[in-house]
Amino acid sequence: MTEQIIFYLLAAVITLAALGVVLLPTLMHSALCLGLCLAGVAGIFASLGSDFIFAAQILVYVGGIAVLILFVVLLAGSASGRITRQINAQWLPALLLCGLFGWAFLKIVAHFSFGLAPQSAPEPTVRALAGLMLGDYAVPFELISIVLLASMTGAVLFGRRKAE
Amino acid sequence: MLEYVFILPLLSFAAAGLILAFGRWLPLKGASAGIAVAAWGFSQALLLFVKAIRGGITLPYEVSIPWFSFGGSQATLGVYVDGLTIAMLLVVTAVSLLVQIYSTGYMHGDPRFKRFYAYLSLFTASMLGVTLTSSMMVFFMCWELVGVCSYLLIGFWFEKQSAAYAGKKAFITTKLGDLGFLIGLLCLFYATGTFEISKILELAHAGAIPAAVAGTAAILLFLVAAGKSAQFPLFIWLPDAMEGPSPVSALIHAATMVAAGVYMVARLYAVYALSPAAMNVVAWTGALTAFMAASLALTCFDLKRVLAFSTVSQLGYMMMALGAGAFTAGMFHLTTHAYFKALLFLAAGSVIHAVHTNDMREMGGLRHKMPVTYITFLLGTLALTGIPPFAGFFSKDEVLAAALARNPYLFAVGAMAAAMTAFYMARALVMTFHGKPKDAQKYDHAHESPAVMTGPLILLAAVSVVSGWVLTRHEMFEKLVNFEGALPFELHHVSHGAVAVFSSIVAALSMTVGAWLYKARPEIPALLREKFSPVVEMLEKRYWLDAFFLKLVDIGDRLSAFMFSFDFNFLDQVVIDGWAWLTLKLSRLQGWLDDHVVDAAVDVTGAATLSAGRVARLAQTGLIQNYLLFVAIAVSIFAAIAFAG
Amino acid sequence: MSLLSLIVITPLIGALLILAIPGTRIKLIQGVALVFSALCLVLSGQLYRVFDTTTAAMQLVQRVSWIPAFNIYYYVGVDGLSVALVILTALLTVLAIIYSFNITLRVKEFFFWFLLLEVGMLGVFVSLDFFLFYVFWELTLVPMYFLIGVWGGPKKEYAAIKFFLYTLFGSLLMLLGILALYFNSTPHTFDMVELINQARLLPLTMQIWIFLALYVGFAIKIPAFPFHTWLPLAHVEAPTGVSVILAGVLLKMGTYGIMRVSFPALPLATRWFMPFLIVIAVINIVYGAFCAMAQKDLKKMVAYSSVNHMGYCLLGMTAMSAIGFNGAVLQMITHGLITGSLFFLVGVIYDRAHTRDIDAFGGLAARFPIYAGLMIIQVMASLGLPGLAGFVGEFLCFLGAFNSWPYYVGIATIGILVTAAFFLRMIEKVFLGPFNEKWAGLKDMDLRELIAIVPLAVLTIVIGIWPRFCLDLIDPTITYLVGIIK
Amino acid sequence: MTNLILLNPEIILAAAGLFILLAGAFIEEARAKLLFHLGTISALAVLGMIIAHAAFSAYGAGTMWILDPGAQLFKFIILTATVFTLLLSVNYAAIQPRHIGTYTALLLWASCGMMLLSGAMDLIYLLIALELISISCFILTGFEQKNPRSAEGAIKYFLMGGLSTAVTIYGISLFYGATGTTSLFSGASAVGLHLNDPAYLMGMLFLLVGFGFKISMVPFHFWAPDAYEGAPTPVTAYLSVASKLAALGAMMRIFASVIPHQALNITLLIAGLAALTMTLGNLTALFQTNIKRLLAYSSIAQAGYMLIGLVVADPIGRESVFFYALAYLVTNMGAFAVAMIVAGRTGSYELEAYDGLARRSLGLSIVMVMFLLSLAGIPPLVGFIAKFYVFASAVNSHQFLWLAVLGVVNSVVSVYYYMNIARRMFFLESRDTSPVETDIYTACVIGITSAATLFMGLLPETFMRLVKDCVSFHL
Amino acid sequence: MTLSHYLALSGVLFAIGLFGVLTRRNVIGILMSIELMLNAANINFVAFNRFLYPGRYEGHLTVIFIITLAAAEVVVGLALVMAIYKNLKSVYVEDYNILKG
Repeated sequence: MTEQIIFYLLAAVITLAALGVVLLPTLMHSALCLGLCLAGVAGIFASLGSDFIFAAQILVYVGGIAVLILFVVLLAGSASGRITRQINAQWLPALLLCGLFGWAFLKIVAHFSFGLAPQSAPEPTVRALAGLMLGDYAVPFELISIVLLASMTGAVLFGRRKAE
Repeated sequence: MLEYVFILPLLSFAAAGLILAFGRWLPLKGASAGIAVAAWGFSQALLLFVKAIRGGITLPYEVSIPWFSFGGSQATLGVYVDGLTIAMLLVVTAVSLLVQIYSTGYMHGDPRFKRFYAYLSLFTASMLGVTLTSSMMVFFMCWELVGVCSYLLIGFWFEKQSAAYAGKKAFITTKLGDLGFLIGLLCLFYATGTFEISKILELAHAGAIPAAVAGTAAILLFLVAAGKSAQFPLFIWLPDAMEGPSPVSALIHAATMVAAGVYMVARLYAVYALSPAAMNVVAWTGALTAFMAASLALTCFDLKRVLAFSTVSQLGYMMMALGAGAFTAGMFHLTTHAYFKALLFLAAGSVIHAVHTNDMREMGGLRHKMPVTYITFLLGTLALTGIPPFAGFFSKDEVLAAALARNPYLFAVGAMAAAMTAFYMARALVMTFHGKPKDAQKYDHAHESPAVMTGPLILLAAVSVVSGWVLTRHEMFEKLVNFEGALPFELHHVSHGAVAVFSSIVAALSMTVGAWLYKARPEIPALLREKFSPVVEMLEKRYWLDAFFLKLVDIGDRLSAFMFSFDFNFLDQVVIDGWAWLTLKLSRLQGWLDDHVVDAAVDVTGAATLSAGRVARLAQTGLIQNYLLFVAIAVSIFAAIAFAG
Repeated sequence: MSLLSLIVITPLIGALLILAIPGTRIKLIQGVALVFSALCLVLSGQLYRVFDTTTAAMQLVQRVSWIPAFNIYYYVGVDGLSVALVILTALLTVLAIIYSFNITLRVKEFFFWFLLLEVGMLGVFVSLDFFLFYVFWELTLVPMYFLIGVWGGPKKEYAAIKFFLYTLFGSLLMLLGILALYFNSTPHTFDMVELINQARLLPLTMQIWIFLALYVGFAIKIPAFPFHTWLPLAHVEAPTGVSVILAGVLLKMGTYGIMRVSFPALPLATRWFMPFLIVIAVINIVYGAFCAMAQKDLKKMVAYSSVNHMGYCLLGMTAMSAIGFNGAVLQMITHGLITGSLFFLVGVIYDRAHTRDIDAFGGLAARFPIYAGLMIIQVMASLGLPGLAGFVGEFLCFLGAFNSWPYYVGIATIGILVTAAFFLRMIEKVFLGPFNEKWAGLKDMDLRELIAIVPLAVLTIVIGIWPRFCLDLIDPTITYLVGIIK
Repeated sequence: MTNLILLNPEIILAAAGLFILLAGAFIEEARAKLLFHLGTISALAVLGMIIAHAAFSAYGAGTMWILDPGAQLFKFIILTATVFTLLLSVNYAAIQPRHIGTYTALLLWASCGMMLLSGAMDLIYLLIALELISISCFILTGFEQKNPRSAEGAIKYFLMGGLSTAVTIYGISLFYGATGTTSLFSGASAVGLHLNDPAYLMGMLFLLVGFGFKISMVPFHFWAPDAYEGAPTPVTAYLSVASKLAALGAMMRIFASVIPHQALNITLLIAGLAALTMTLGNLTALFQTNIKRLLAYSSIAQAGYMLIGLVVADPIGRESVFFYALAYLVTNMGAFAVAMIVAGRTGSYELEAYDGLARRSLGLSIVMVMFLLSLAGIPPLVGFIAKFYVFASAVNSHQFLWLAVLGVVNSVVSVYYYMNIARRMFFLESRDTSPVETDIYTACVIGITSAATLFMGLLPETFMRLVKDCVSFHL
Repeated sequence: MTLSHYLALSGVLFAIGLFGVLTRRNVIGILMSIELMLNAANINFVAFNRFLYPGRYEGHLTVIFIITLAAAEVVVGLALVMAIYKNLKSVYVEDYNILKG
């Protein structure tokens, strides 16, 4: 029961926060909503018993990405946010499309039987994950570092003040 | 002797080339070469004629070499000589020789003298080819070449617009007939499997060709004879052809080429004989032509055109004779007519040479100035009108007798034409040589022609006088030129004496009336002209045949203009450049069209493509979220597919 | 290296050599172009000498594996169908190159493209591998595009791209047809001779589709109604030498292709298509003639007359008999000679007067006797005057087709009449009548022009009088060909 | 973790990138061009390894990657393109000397990602490789920071990329849900089980979005023209050749052999997209006045032709795609090289810059015509053989004959705009008649590509044999 | 709770993200929407792993990779936003409209 309450609570938070991200006119608010939403997702992870991912989500996403976005929002002026529309003219087709997608997807979800429940209680995952990361997944793991390096290089390149 | 007959046309060809290439350095600017070859040819023809009559050679004679083969069939080059050939050969070589001699005087001083002789030689060569060939294919070739020479010679003085026009008219009109030849020949080929004249005749004699096919082929072939021999309704070109120099008219448009049609019918007489329908067509076309042309000559004031109509009329006689079944009579008339008509033309040429006009209304009284010309012209006239004992009497009465034997109506038409012939010839004679000079200046200027011109006149006059009588001695011509199953050549039969007497009286009477009218009472014809102005107008308009053919040409032009506009405006622009118009409309509708697009729109199949491209390009708005929307559409559709699939 | 390969490669060497010469050495470039094209002509003369006229088999065959993955060979050879066309190509190219010595604009590129074009044309006629055939076929496109587009008339760019797209569309469809033939043979092959043996067994529907694909490609080249609309434009805009090649050789590639492949390989479809083909042939003849009659532009008139003449060719082909085929092939060759020289002659007057308007002239025969003489000879040949080259081919076409289609042939004869009419009218307007003093300053033909045109005139007469020069080459192959179609 | 040795080339390349990045921070600006050469040398060295090591026939597999001739072929293509791109970059003015290190490193990493992609047998691995390519390419596209076009192109590229990555990842999650693994081996073996599982199909379709984006398949192509126009020209060439072909290679592996689209029953969908891709690409290209944009649309259309082979997916179809990739590599690279030269001389990428080029530099014009004709598919150039191959596969399949017919029509359309450039070069006059010089590096690229364009067209047998081998060993 | 609940949540989140991507005018807003979509995928992975494939951890691992990739992407994205902001002085995507056609 508690589990259900937590889920619906989290679901409501996530959905509302997501809608806030998408719909709120002020970018600042959107960014804050994003943080909330990501935290909600972290909650979902927790409720599913994924301890490591929960931590990563909080650290990387909420702590890193959301904050980074906030920074940029502050930098790149949220000034006009209140005056101009933040939603463009194609919202109706977009809405229809999202509706179409949602409908189709929900039909697909229905394929997975609703009665299915987890067979066992969640276990701590950190050890297992570490094993995988240093085992079969070592190569992707290393590759990620190059990806990050590349993105960092890019950030450095573009982020430089107008020195030149 | 016979073995070398094939040299005749080749020699003439060579002469043509020689004159064109080296004429400048030859005596008489090259005329000598032409004359020499023609003279040799004539001597050969004469020799052949004599030998043939004496039975010194066996006829028919045929020899050929392979020319080329096509799909199992063989085309050959060769000669086929029988009596008919020899008769024609004689006509061609004789007239050619005399005309060439005459022309040295007539064409003297012309800047294109050399070329004239080259053309004449080429013509003679082609005509000899037509006469001698053993293959219908070569026949057709030479036939066309004859036509080209005629075209070139009619338009010899091409600076005159009318001459150029007349040449073209002659060529295209005869070409119209040639289409019949082509198809007829194809018919004949598929009926007989060969182009060899001897084989065709053999098969025809054996009756191996179905009558229907033979008839079709014969009528189609007659179309071409109608073109070349100026039969109704294609005779319109011949009067205009008088734009050419007079010797040309004498040679080509009186004696030889126009007779080629008759010759062709005679050549393939066996095929014609298979089909009574074809024979009727020939006979009645001939009769109609004889009558119409004679009537046209009545109102004409151009001396040469009178003679031209007369020629058409006489050719009609020949056709009528052939159609009526009188093979020998037709060919006999061809022979005699060739001489006296050539004579008349050359004499007319002599007159024109002297007064520099064709219009008889500007002549008159010339008999004092040009006695030789006058006498010869008179003799020719008598021969033409059929006054005994001149040549025309023998041949024309033979034709009329045959017509009577065949069909009284045919005879009636022929007789009327004969009467008219006498009348208009008298008219022409009187208007030209008698009475008072109407144009004093021209009269004063006139003089008798030089000996090179009068010489041939005299010679021809002599032949015209005697040939009819001579050739009928001892059934000479009949033995040479005959056709088994045709009407017999029967002048000496008493029953037809009546026809002879009748026609002679009609001719004499008509001639006297004509002479009297125009000499003593010239106001009467003028009055008649006024009284019967609609008829006169009809005659002057040549029964509106010219207008009819011009209308045809006009229709052709319109058709071509229409087809081209279809090609250009529709097929190319609308269908292929397609949609260009539509695109343009579309582009006006859409203001965002760039200038360079219009530049690019001048394009192929593509105008449609371009407009499609423009629509496609609409998607590339530059707005990223539009792009994203497309992705989203795809994603949603994929999702839907996944669900549906 | 076999003689045929040598013939094909000679112009290529010339082209590459020209590319290496600096563009300012105009005389040298012209010399090289002339020497190599002449060498090619000499070699094809040798080809005429060694060609055995008694057999229908492929001769001087060379077969080298090229792309084994697709079983593609470099496979060349000639038979009666192609040998005369090879010689014609070599001859016309030499003459056109001589004529084109008057070109001063970008000489180097001109002769480069020109020789490249020759390679393509020769290649098409000698190829016995369908893939190779296609490669050469396309190879003619690009040089033509540039030759029209750079050295052409006022609407050259449009004409060039139109030509290119039109022909490319056809040839790509043809490619699909070729592929269909390829995949329907076992083992898969592009060998034409082999394909002819195999494809004839295909079911009718398949044959029809393949025939259609090939036909569109060939018909555009011929050009057969209604695919002819590129032709007047391309002809009018192209420079003289190129028009000559276009009319003299390129059009023949279409009819050649049909006779080489479509007919023998797809006999069922051929028979199925016959009723359409004869209609197209007749339309080509009559319609082309009428369109020509409507022209005021001399060159356009000759261009449309090509449509008419290729109609005779098609007519001969619809005969499905040795006579008609003989006629068709002969017509291809003589049309090349006659129309080629007509384009030369039109070029001569255009170079002088800078107009081709028929009505602008008058009485030229008096001042330009040589020009007028040559023009009249060729016009007469073109309208099918016996004794000149045009006649025999045309006559055989009619003769052949008459057996199967008498009524259509009857209609087609209208074309002859109209042809005579418009050509004679042209002669009357341009050469006869009073001299138009506006052109008093012009000169008669010079040596260069005479060298280019007189050989053609001579050949026109010679073939007209003695058609065995050509027919003997053609006949055995045609007899064989008809045998396998029937 | 086994067979790490198979990844040696990629590791070396990545390390070289790292080294160059570091070196770039320390090298003097005047000598910074050395870094290009360093990059070229390392790419060449790796290329040498690929050729020498595998000769396109050795194969083996790690846990997530595979080494087979097909992968080797694409690695060869990618590295060649990288070498060409680096050579083209040497004299590209808009790259500041101080950023050369970054530029080269990113290029090498992108290539590294592509090489990984071509051997990927696991979706996680594949995803990371894709991201490595994407991120490097985003940055490279926006490399001309001062140029708003460059920035705009980059951001559009990025946003499209972001969305498709998100969709792809979502697709992978569904794939994972359906199969319990991200490995394509297991996924493939499970195809039979999941055929009726919509989640599985949806996952595959969403994966298709990711690839569609990379190879600029309609309707995921919209970024391409804008990014191509904005990016530095060598990068444009790189994007249009290496990035596209690498993704195509992976797509071939997944959709034509491991989990064939026929099994998924989406053949018709892909066929339709292929048709759309070539048609739309060609139609839109008709209107372009900018050479880079034109080539962008042209490359979209070319992708459409290549997709025909993927649709057919039988051995001939797969061979045809491989061959087409080779042809496209040399031809498109050459075309971009010429475009760069011309732009370098005239300062403009507008088509007007080509007016009268033949008068200024005949050789360059002829070579350009050759590239264009090859793209259009005119014999005897390699583009023709490639198209021939593709059409052959379509004709052979009967079922997709319509694609071949459509391809034919499209080829005709494409000739119009290709020849339009030829028209400008040969038919028009330009005011400036000074010759266009070519620097040695670009000349090298043009020389190699043009020689290959001609040579591979005349004697394609070697390469046909190669692709046949690749296909017969391709997993 | 069942798997379907989690999947439905993820679907909704994905759809909302998609909607944001399509409609937010602000480029940073689009970026954030993309993050939402990635999170939707993450929920999927974890949920599938938990419900269908317990005892194995590929799903979890993938989520970690995705989080990292998302971080890398955001970094580059934001850097690009800064770059274009410097050039065009706008964060609204419809202003990025030099390139079109």
